[in-house]
Order: sequence, then C-alpha cells, then structure tokens
Amino acid sequence: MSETFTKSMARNIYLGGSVFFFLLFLALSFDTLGALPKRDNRQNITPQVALGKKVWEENNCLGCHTLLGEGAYFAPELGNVYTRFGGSKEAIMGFIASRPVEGIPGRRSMPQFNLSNEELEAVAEFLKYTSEINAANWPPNVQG
Amino acid sequence: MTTSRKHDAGGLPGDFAIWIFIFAELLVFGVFFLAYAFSRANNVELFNESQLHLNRIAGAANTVVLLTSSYFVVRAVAAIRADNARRCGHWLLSAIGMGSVFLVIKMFEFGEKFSAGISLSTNTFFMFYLSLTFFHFMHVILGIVILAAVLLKARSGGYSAANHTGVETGASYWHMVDLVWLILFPLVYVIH
Amino acid sequence: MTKTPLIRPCTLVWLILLALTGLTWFIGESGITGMAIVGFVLATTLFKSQMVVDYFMGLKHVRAAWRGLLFGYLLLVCGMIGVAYYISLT
Amino acid sequence: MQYSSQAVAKPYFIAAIGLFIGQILFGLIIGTQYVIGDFLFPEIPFNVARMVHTNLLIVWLLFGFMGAAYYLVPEEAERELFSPKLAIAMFWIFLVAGALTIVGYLAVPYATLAAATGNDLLPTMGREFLEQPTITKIGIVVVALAFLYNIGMTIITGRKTVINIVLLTGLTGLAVFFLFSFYNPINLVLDKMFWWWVVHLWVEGVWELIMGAILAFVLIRLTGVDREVIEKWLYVIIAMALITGIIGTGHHYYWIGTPEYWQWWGSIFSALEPIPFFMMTVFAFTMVNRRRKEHPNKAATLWALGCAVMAFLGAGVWGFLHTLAPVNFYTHGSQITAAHGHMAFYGAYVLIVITMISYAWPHLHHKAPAANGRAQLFEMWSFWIMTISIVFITLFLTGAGILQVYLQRVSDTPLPFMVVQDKIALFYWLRLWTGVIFFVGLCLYVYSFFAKDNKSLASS
Repeated sequence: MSETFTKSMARNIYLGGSVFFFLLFLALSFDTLGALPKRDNRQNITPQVALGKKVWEENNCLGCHTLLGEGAYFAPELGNVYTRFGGSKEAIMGFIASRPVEGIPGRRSMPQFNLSNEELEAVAEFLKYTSEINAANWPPNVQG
Repeated sequence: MTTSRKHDAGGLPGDFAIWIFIFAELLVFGVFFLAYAFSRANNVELFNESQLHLNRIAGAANTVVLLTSSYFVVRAVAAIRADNARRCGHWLLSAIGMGSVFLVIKMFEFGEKFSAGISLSTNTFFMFYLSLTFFHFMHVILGIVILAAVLLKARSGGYSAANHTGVETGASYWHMVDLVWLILFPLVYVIH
Repeated sequence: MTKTPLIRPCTLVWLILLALTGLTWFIGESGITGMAIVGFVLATTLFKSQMVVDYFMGLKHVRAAWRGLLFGYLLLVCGMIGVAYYISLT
Repeated sequence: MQYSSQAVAKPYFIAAIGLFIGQILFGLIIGTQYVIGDFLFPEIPFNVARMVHTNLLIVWLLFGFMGAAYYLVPEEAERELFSPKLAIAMFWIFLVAGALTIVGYLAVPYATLAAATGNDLLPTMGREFLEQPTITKIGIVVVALAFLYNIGMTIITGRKTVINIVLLTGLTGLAVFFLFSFYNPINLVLDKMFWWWVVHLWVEGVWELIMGAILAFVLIRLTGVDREVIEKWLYVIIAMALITGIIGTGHHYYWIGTPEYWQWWGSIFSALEPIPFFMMTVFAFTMVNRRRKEHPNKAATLWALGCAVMAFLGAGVWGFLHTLAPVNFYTHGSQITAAHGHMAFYGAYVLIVITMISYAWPHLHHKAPAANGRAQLFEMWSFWIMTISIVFITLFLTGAGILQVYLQRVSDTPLPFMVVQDKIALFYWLRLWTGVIFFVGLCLYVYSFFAKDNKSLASS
C-alpha cells in the first residue's frame, strides 16, 4: 500500500461511522414509534390482555412456542393461533386446560400449568390481541 | 505517517481509510438505488403518480448547489496545494455555505411533504423517496461536519502544500456526497 | 503539484455539469419519456458522475484501477437502472 | 504472563469451560426431546431445558469475555489490574448468582420462581434469553458495573491502546444495552422492538467489538506483526461491523408489527453484514501469513483462524441466506433460524473465547508460552471434531428447515406444525448424533488441559 492510511483516520471512521448510523437508527426508531399506533392494536390492550401477557411470560411459553416468529421452534406458532382455532377463545382455553399431567407417551406434550379460569381467559384474550397486530401478512398461511 | 505521498505513488487522494468508508457508502447507496428501480418496475403507476408530487425545481436547484459546493472544495484543495491556507479556508467556508443552502432547501421540501401528511408509511414510492433523500440529507450533514473540522485545522495552520492529506480526505468524502446526489436526482425526480 | 492545471479543467467541468443538470431538469419538466429519453438521461448521469470522479475527486491522476473500479460501479448502477426501466415498459 | 494480577482470569476461564459443558449437556437433552417427545417429561420440560441451554451459553460467554479482559487489559495497559480483589469477589458473586438461577430453573416451576423472586414488582421474565429473574438481572448489572469500573480504572491510568479502548467500548455497550432488558411494556410490539436492542445490538453490535479486540490481541502476540497495522485494520473492521449492523437490526423488524419500510432498510444493511466478517477472515489469514515469528502455540493460531472462518460462515453466510425480507417471510421462526444461530454463536463467540483461553492458559498455568505438544495435539483434534460437528449440525438443521418451510408454508396444501415435525424427524436424529460427537470433541478439549507430554508419560 503506497497510500496514506493512518490509524487516526481509521479511528475517525469508526467513531464517526458508528455515531452516524446510530443516530440514523434512532431517527428510524422514532418514526416507528409514531407509526405504531396504527399497527400494533394498542386500542385493544385491556387489563385482561395485560394479565394474559403476564401469564404468558411467567410460564415461559416462549421456551417452546414462537410468537410472531420469535421464541423456540419446538411447538407451533401462536401469533395466529386465534385464527387457526377458528376465532374461538374457548378452544384455546380448552386446549391449555386439558393437557395431561404426565404427558403423552413418546410424543411432545405441553405441560399442565394448572391455570385458573381467569388466567386461561386472559391468555386467550392476549393471543386474540396478538393475532390482530398488523404483522405485514405474516405468517404466510394459517399453519403459522 | 501524515505526509501525503500520493503524487509519486498514484494512490487515492486523501487517507485510504476514508476510501474504505466511501466504498461502503457507495455500496449501500447503489443497492438502495437498484431496490428503488426494481420496486418501481413492479409498481409503475404508483411510482409515476406519486412522483408528480415531488418538487422538481427544488431537486434541480439542490443539484446545482451541491455541484457548486463540490467545485468550491476543488478550489480549496488547489489553494492548499499552492500553500495558501487562507484562501483554502475561504473556499471551504463557501463550500460549507453551499452545503447549508442544500440543507435549507431540503428541509423546505421535507416540510412541504410532512405537512401534506406524507410519511415513510404512505406508500412504497414515498418510503423510498424519504428514505433515500433523508439518508443522503444525513450524509450532507456529516460532510459539513467533516469540512468544518478541516476548515478549523486549516485556519490554525495545520495544512501546507507539503502536508494536506486531511484536506484531500475531507474533499473526497464531500465529492462522494455530491456523486450520490447526481444519480439520486434523475432517478427519483426525473425518470418516469 | 502546480495549481493552474487543476483549476482550469475543473471550472469548465463545473459549467458543463451545471448545463447538463439544466438539461435533465428540462427533460423532467417537459414530461417526455420513453426508453430513448431515459437512456439519454442515464447516459448523461453516467457522464456527469464520471466527470466528478475524474476531475473533482481527481482520480484521473491516480492508478487506473481505482478509476476503473468507480467507473464500473457507476456503469453497473446506471445500467441496472436502465434494465429496471426497460422491464417496467414490458 | 507479565503481570501477576492477570491470574484472576484463571477462575473465569475455568468457570466458562465448566458452564460450556453444562450447556452442551442440556443441548443434548433438548436434542433428544426433539425426537423422543416425552424424554424427561414432566420433570424437565423442553422450555426449561432450552432456557438452561441458552442461559448457560450467555453466562459462560460473559465469563469468557470477562476473563479475557482481565488477562489482556493489564498486559495492554502495562500495569497491574486496578483491583484483583474486586475481580475475584465479582467472580464468586456472578458464579453463585448464576448457579442459583440455574438451580431455580430446574428445581421449581418457572411460575413459582417468578412469584418467589418478585417478578410482579418489575416484570422482566419470560422473554427469550432474558428469562432470568429480575433480581438476577440486577445482579448482572452490578457485576457488570464493578467489572467496568475495574477494567476502566486500569485502562485510564495505564497505557491506552486501541485494543483496550475498543474492548472497553464493547464492554460498556454490552452493559448499556442490557439495561433495555428492564423495559417490558405490555404492548407486545414495543416489547419485541426493544428486546432486540439487547439481543441484536449485543450479538451483531458491541460483541463484535469485543471479538475484534480479543482477536487483534491474540494475533499481535502470535504473529509478531506490527501493532500499528493490526490496530488500523481492527478499527476499519469494527467500523464496518457497526455501519452495517446497527441499521441491520431492521432485519428483525419485518414481521413483528413494525412498519414495512424496515423490510427495505433491514434487507439492504443486513445484506452487507457479511462484509466485516469477510474482512476479518482475510485479516486473520493475512496477519498469520505475514508473521514475523513462529509462536510455539500452534493450537491458539488454529483456534484464531477457525474463529475468523466460522464467524464468516455462520454469521455472514448463514445469516445472509435468510436475511432478505422476501426469503425471511418464509423462513422466519423456522429451523433455518436455529441453524444460523448455532453456527454463528459457535463461530464468532465460542471460538473467540476458546482462542483467548488457548493463548492465555499456558501463561497462566504453566508459566510458558505454549502447552506441550501432546496437549496441543488434543486441542487441535477437539477443534476439528467440534467444528466439523457444528458444520453438520448446521447443515442438518438447514435441511430440516428447508423441508419445514416447504411443507408448512410454501406448498399448496400447507401441513400443520406437528405433522411437519414428524416428517422431518430424521434430520433431528442426525443432528442429535452429531451433537453427541460434538460432546466427544468437548471432552477431548477438556482432556487437553490435563494431557502430559510424551517424555513425562515415558518417565512415569
């Protein structure tokens, strides 16, 4: 290399470049925060949905399932489970409540979480709220 | 480490590090331009219709402004090569002034669009228009910051005919900002 | 190393670039379009950008590979824009 | 070893390797559960075992990073560590907190753990990789701050090299972005959006600074190439990593409710993310080829080169495979993601920590620049066994992912998730057996620490 290539200029590129792109990222994130109210279904966040999210988190549901594609890949996607179960909260509640304690021999099984009826309803409501988020038409089909 | 050896070596003007940055930036802009072009091919009517809402006079004026500021930067480099740091400073200041004019015109243009309720989420065309021009807008700001840093050093006698790599480095970046706009203007404002 | 050879072509280049920008703007205003016009605008753009590379950036005076790299980049970008435009016509 | 306080790195490295073993064991458990669904059910359900697998990974890498910092910072700063006592105290606090958390995961149901640790007061649990109880998270912050203080004081009062400064920025960023793990809004989209500020800005942002700094440190020592050259390229590489990686966060904002423009911004910038990894590979090989001395630690050179190559393959190539929005629409949240995750973490972060251990351990333990030839031979064998295993694990998961995507999402008659899982079980079996071979490689690696050379074998 016959060109001038100094360490101090390389450092300037590093510092300037990262500050520049971080500011750009902040600007885009700021725009996103402004655009979200039209997409994120926040008008349907009720105390029940809040409880549902808490139940979802405190039983580590994401340890097996994906929600909008994020989580573990051991069990089905649940972002659209409300749609997949025919728009029935009862079906979701019934499924969770009826898991056998000892599992299903030889097969993957969801644990029995012993949720109260209030918690069951809350989780179902949370999943309904999730299914109504505008996720750019993802997943590709009802199978998730 | 800081003396310029480019004339005997035929290497790129300025510090090589800035050129790595310039190549990276050109790559990003290039991909962005092609993304625009091929998205347009799939949504010709939407793009043509939306393009009518752009302020082409502002776009053309900004091209003139940027070209002129680039020219001023060339004069600044020539001045320092002639060992005239004072004149180099004047040209740099003029270039920064032109860059600021660009920003003012652009902000006027953005204001026009925002008050019409246009945002990144309006449609694909305006997503690209705002993304590309805002991305470029930020580069103009960065370019001005770089030129200002060079100007300060030039004023304090930091450059001479024998040692002016810093001026060439700043100049190269500024020309890149100009270069990108030269493609952006016809692509987004004119071609339909 | 001397000053005049640098400035004189650059002033001319600057004026040419301004004139070509005016032409591009005029084409946009007149509303005329079609593959030929767009091809012309893109060719102008390629020419203008290469002028900036050669004279403003000063790559005319450095190792040819660098200039070639940038020319290749500009050719690719302008060319692919042309291809995309051609696709949009069909 | 030039400074006696560098020795505090030793317990950190031992803990890292110990937890690595645990991580792989739990990996084997969940690998088995993929094919024998009721394995260890209901004692250790999949979600618990997976949480242990991923959390152990994060914790041992953090141990590795901290150990690496304690080893290299004094040498770079040319002074003793600011406070070796603080470093040892933090080691024990971190280890005990980590162990208690893992025990908590395994001993009681997660909901009980959440209730017992007061998740109600500040709910942060139950999100992927951030499953730790809030109190553990606070503990992590405390340890991180004490660590940064210790390292920072050493650097500020000592020689400031590029490696030290880059490492310090990386570690500071690691601590700062972790703070977003305390932000858990009820709005799911906001939750996910800022969750990535921890996860993405860690692994595709500030961790790359740490990785680059460690790699540069080791390369200077192993090759004897001029520090100026290596540091210059370190700056350029991490600059490229951040230029592409920060906006690259957008590749996680395609389908979680964030606006559509992220599909463009994310695709364009993350498509360029392989560039810094490619530069790192070229950089590592160039430096080794231009070496000015023959360092006796051949194993460390192998780990370092392997790290550069595997990081490029795993993070660069396998990342690029599914980063473009139109592809990701089909592959998002499938086994393709798992394939990429395994090779990227192994290539970039597992290998950089082992590179550092491999370089530092002989100095720490034997007061010599390299372990004996037989120990190095075992190290090299373990490198090849683990690396080839991870390549095959990645390939099998990619195969599983392609089939899954086709059957479940692309075909005209999409099949339900569990039906598809049964159809691709063969790939999971292959992955599991490859995982066992990986574990053999890991055992060999552990053995290499105890391997005596032929001479002492013959005399005994």
